Amino acid sequence: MDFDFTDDQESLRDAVRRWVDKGFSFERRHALAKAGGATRAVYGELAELGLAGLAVPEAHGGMGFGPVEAMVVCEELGRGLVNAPYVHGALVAPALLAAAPAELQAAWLPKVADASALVVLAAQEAGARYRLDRVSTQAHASGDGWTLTGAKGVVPAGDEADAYVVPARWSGTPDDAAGIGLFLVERQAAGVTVRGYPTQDGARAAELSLAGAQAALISRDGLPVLEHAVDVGIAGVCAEAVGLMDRLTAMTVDYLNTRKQFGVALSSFQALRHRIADVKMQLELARSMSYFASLKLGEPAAARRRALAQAKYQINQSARFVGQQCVQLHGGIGVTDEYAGSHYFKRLTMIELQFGDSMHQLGEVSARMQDTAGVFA
Amino acid sequence: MDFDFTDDQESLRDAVRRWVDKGFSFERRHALAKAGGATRAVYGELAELGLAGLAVPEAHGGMGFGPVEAMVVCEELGRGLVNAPYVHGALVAPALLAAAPAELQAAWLPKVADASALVVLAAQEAGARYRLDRVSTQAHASGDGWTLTGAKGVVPAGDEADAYVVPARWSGTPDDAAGIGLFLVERQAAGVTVRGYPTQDGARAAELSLAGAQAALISRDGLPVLEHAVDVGIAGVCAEAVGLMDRLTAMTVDYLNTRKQFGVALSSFQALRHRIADVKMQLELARSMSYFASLKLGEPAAARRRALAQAKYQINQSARFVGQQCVQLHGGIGVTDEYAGSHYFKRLTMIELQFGDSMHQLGEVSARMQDTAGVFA
Amino acid sequence: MDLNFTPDELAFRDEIRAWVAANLPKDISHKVHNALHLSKEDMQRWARILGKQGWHGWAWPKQFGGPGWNVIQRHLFEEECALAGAPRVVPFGPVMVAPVIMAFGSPEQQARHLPGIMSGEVWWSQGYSEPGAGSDLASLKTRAERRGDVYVVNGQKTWTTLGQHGDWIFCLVRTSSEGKPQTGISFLLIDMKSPGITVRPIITLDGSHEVNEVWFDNVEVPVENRVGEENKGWTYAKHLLAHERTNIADVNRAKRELERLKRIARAEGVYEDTRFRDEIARLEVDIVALEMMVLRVLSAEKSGKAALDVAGLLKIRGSEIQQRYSELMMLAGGPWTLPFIQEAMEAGWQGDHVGAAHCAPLAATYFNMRKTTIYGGSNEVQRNIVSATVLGS
Amino acid sequence: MDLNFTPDELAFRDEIRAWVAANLPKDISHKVHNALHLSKEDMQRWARILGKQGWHGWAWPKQFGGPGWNVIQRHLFEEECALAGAPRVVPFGPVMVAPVIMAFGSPEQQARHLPGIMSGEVWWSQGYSEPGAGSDLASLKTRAERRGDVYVVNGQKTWTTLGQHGDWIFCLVRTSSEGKPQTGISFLLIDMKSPGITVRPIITLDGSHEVNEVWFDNVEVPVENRVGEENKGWTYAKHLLAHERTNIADVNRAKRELERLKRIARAEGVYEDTRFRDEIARLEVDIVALEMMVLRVLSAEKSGKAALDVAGLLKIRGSEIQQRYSELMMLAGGPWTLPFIQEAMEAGWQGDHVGAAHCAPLAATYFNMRKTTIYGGSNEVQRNIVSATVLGS
Repeated sequence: MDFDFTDDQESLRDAVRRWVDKGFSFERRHALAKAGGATRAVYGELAELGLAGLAVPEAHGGMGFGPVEAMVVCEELGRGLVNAPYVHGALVAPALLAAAPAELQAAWLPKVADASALVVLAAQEAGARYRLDRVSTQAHASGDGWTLTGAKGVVPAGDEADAYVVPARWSGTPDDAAGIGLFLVERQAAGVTVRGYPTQDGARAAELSLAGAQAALISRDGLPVLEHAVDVGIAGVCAEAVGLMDRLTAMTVDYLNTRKQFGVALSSFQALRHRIADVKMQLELARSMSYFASLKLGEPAAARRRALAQAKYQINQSARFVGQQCVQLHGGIGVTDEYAGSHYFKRLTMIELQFGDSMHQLGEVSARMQDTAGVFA
Repeated sequence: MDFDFTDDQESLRDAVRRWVDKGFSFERRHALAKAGGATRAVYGELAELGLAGLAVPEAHGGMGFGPVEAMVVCEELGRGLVNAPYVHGALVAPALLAAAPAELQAAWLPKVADASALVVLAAQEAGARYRLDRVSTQAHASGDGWTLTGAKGVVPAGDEADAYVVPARWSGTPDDAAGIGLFLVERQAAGVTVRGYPTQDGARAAELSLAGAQAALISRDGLPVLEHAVDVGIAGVCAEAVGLMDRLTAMTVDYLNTRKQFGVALSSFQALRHRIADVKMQLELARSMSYFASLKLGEPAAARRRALAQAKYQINQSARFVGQQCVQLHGGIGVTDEYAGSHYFKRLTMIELQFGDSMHQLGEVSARMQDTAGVFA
Repeated sequence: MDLNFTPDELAFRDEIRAWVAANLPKDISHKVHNALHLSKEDMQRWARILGKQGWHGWAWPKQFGGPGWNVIQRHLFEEECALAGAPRVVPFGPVMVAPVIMAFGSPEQQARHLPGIMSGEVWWSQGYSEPGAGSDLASLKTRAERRGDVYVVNGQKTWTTLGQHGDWIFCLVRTSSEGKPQTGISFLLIDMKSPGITVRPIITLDGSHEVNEVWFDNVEVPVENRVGEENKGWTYAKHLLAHERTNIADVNRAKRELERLKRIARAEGVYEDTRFRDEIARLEVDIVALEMMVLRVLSAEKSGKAALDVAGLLKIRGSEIQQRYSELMMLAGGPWTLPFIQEAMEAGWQGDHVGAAHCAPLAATYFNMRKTTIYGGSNEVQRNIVSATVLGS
Repeated sequence: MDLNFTPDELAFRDEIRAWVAANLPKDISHKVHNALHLSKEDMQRWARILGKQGWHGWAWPKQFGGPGWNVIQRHLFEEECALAGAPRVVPFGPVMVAPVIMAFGSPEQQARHLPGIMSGEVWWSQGYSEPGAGSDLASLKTRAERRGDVYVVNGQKTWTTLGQHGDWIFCLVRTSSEGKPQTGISFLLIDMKSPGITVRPIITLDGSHEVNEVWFDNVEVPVENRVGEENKGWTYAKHLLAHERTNIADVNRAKRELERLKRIARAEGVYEDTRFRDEIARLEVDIVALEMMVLRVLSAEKSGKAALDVAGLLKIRGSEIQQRYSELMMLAGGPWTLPFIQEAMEAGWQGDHVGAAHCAPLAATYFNMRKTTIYGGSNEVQRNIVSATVLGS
């Protein structure tokens, strides 16, 4: 039982933080968002640090690091409000591709590792909300390949990506757990239409339409792979949220200590002081559960799912409270576009809606509840 | 649209308040509770003021007053922490007996009106929680009468009562809405066993066992009558809760203004001031919904049920918050038996568990939700 | 005690309802019911329709050209407008500055300004807040120096809602630095076309342009545009704030938005989900309780028997409810609220929506609503006020 | 970073688990698992069993007769005891006064008092709080006047938990009224059989006798019973409070009680009810998060790399969780928690229960738990402390 980071992990953290400090000011982030949210170039800069290949096995040109290193990086990216598709491109994609046949891995993982390819999960369907088993997109075997027909929405960095991992159904009806395959679809393939747009958190997403698009099979039994990859994504955004909250709290503390009203610093008002104590509480609970999320990723599916749902539920609660309260504590300035804090708040809000909101996660926790409880239950 | 009380209603309020001020000090209340919680004598004193017959029609010797007068009385009894079974004996019982055949009304309502008889509802069954349609007690027609067999629990003032109104099933299985009759059972009847005990809120209740006990039929179609009478009871305890909260808040304000810590009055700490603002909020929301409850009692069943569930939900939320926070604001003294405030808190807690807790009421509200919303929806 | 309106009141409501149904343009109510962008023209069109009927100043007494309604009638009018999907009347003219002009303005000022406010022709803005003087209004720094027949105004106002459309602005300015901060403040009416005034947009976190900074650089304001006495502006400002009554609770809008929330929840498939539906049910109880509190205030005002001092509670609760329904709408939209396509929030947009069309404004509205617990006296300031009343200290 | 305990730690845990299973009397664990009344004899029986094993002072270093365990081992020991249903060790002797005696007591005091504490034979009480000095401890008034070889103590202590059983009591007393309130306080060890001491029960709202007033009327205390220097007692008291570490979160008990909540909910038919089950699920997440925070503190203590200053957070969250599970248990019992039958909370009661036997203590426990956000530094005081750390001011 040990929650210390190794020296290597601390070095990794420092590297990311230095890059943020030097190269990713709020002004740059804001300008990118204003210009439409394209961040492929930023992702390229992260790749130069080797970060795109963080989770890719060394055999495929990556660093082969584990969940703790991913957590360190994501937390720092959150702290810097970096809106590049890191969780999706560098963490979720390798987790999905790990289930692919060897030749497909060999073809794509090296490109994932050096960011010459951005591969993202395209899973969201209309009416599915946060359910991963509600898949209507159809997969048809054709010759020695597959074609996919259907529509996927709000695909992260969808019009900046080079390929998509698409859950599609080769058997069964929309809610069946069985019969869901995972496929790789290249953006340039015939039958693929992409409509991109900016997002609330300063990046981009896209609607993906598949009309008999050619696809490569990753796995016929896709749901377990998908669930694992989404849990990897959950751990990633949990860590990112901790970084966001940590920085937003620090900004709020600075504001309260500086800003005067009725002749004294805001930080001298007890009601606001107690609010900050509550913010600190939520931050530390979230940090604890972010650790929990990353450290439980390697568990068997049932225990992993339960832990990740618990973690995401806590992070969602904390993200909403910390985001809302830090805006409130800033007063008017907190609701302006030019103030960085409001963008931290918006990103925290969108994280809540990614991979399942609080009601969804609570349902997952409830469905997996056991007689015993606790970290090791 | 008018929320003023008439002069007569104000006089009624004053009469109750004067009686409390003169005759029902906390010391007396506390001594009664310590002695086992018997309050039939207190109920007799209320009857001397004419209050037992408040809701009984004038033709049967009562005052024939409506829900607003009942609300006024209950609020004052709450303010005075009066633990006599007023809501049950004077409000719920007449509402139940109103459905009885004329001769039964003529036999009992005059005695209810002058408190020579205390009649209470005995509805609670094991496993039924707050559902009124879950009735297992059996009713058998025998000759020109009925006999009942079954068990009812936590009957209010059960071992001080003279008769019980008992829901029992003459047809159907436990959860059927049809087939539930209402019956009057005298305590002295053969086959009736009563086991009394003190309650958390300083009064008494009892387990009632019926083994072929003779009973008089009030109504074969008992559920609608029972639901109405329980709504009358809900309005009563809502008003009582407002009185309790109003007084408890005032006591807490006094305490904060008097008690010093770190050299200044507690009321000078902003965090505690804001808490009192939140307490005031819950108090005024509860008061508003207590009015709502009483003023909606005359509506058709569907609208009445929806309104009373909404009201009880709000009162439950307010009662818990105000009770807990006022104890907290008192510090150590707030958790002592000798301090009146802790008994206000306990009574508020038990009101939450009477006629349905917050989860139950929320379910009722949810089940009755319409497209429109608001007071007049 | 009676929960029901009188037959006369019900007849009045029916009359208003019929008039609104006949006169509120459908394209405007469509935007309101769907939280789509309202242009200046939309707002002004509705203001003029009201003005023509003599109802843009619906709370005004007859002597100043208003309908002379009592509190119940005003409430019913507001309710009918809100439920029908009328835009909120921009309050700075008819609700805020007009009562001050009526109470403290000269006959000349009344004759000059009130008709334009009632007709909806003249757009007023509010110049209260300053950088560094948010909730602490008395510390304002914009100063007006008397030079003969004019005041020369220098300084900056901020959070000026819809000030980009303003013809006139009423301002609190410092005319003296002696005594307590509250003294030495005067109340000026300023023509926004005056040389030296610059309006700069403040873009809020939802990407909208709703508030502004207003800069004054040696702006000359005729002394005749001062309301009341010099250095007594604080008194007039308090009068104005006291006129913000039950409408700060905005309960009628909340009822309309709750209906919208139910529509969205149904369309998104969560209306029958126990967890989501419970949250709607909770909100429904909150709104009924708030409405009952509003009705209690109205009843007390009508009878004059016992005043209810719950304005702070109405502000706190009303704003919390606004935030909550906007939050629940966003949660109903879920993943489909991620896109930020500003054109999709315009009525009649011909592009392809992402998810259902109703999802387009949900996140932006949620973000925008964070302001409600900050402006108009933050909820923290309101709790200060409430507790002072409750504690008597 | 590793969530798992080392093989050595796991072996240690197994050892403790086996020992507790073999040595914890079943009648006692039955009471703990069912929240039935624990007598003085029950508590002392368990204390003596621990004492015989040398574990009643389980956090003590070897030099004073303790096992010399590290923080992880201590945590595992506490967890095994809690989950198995052992009574909480009464902390005043082994956890509170013993570390002060070890750090600041004379060799004579150590030799005289520590063995009796470790063995569980001598019951200690705490004399800190006074009427009028709850959270504001430094304002205490009980005074000790030096007369030759003795202090003469006069005054009153209050909230003395289980003081009715006490053999000895450690007290903060005022030996000087000069300087700041914190100065002039001394730390005395007082034999409770001394003439002039009166212990009066305080009955709490749940009807139980758990706390007391302790009155001192010219009580003579030998000067040799003063720990450390005169007027330096505040320093020693702070040392004591600093020793209340992660166990203030009481997360191990919370895990046990969550299991009990689930049993009760199942028996009452609400475990499968979405609304009720959701509340349990929320609490489960809260408990996991609290446990993670506790583990982080332990890890930081073990490695010494970076201290985590979250003691205030642990107290706040731990107490909120205790209140919540007791509340949910009461809600599960519902109407059947109304009876107040004190005998029904005794093990082996032969009377007829009202509803299920598990309902008998639920309301009383809920009432009793209100104390947890008040004592040990109220949660308001904890928020003061946390915010001072966060804000750096």
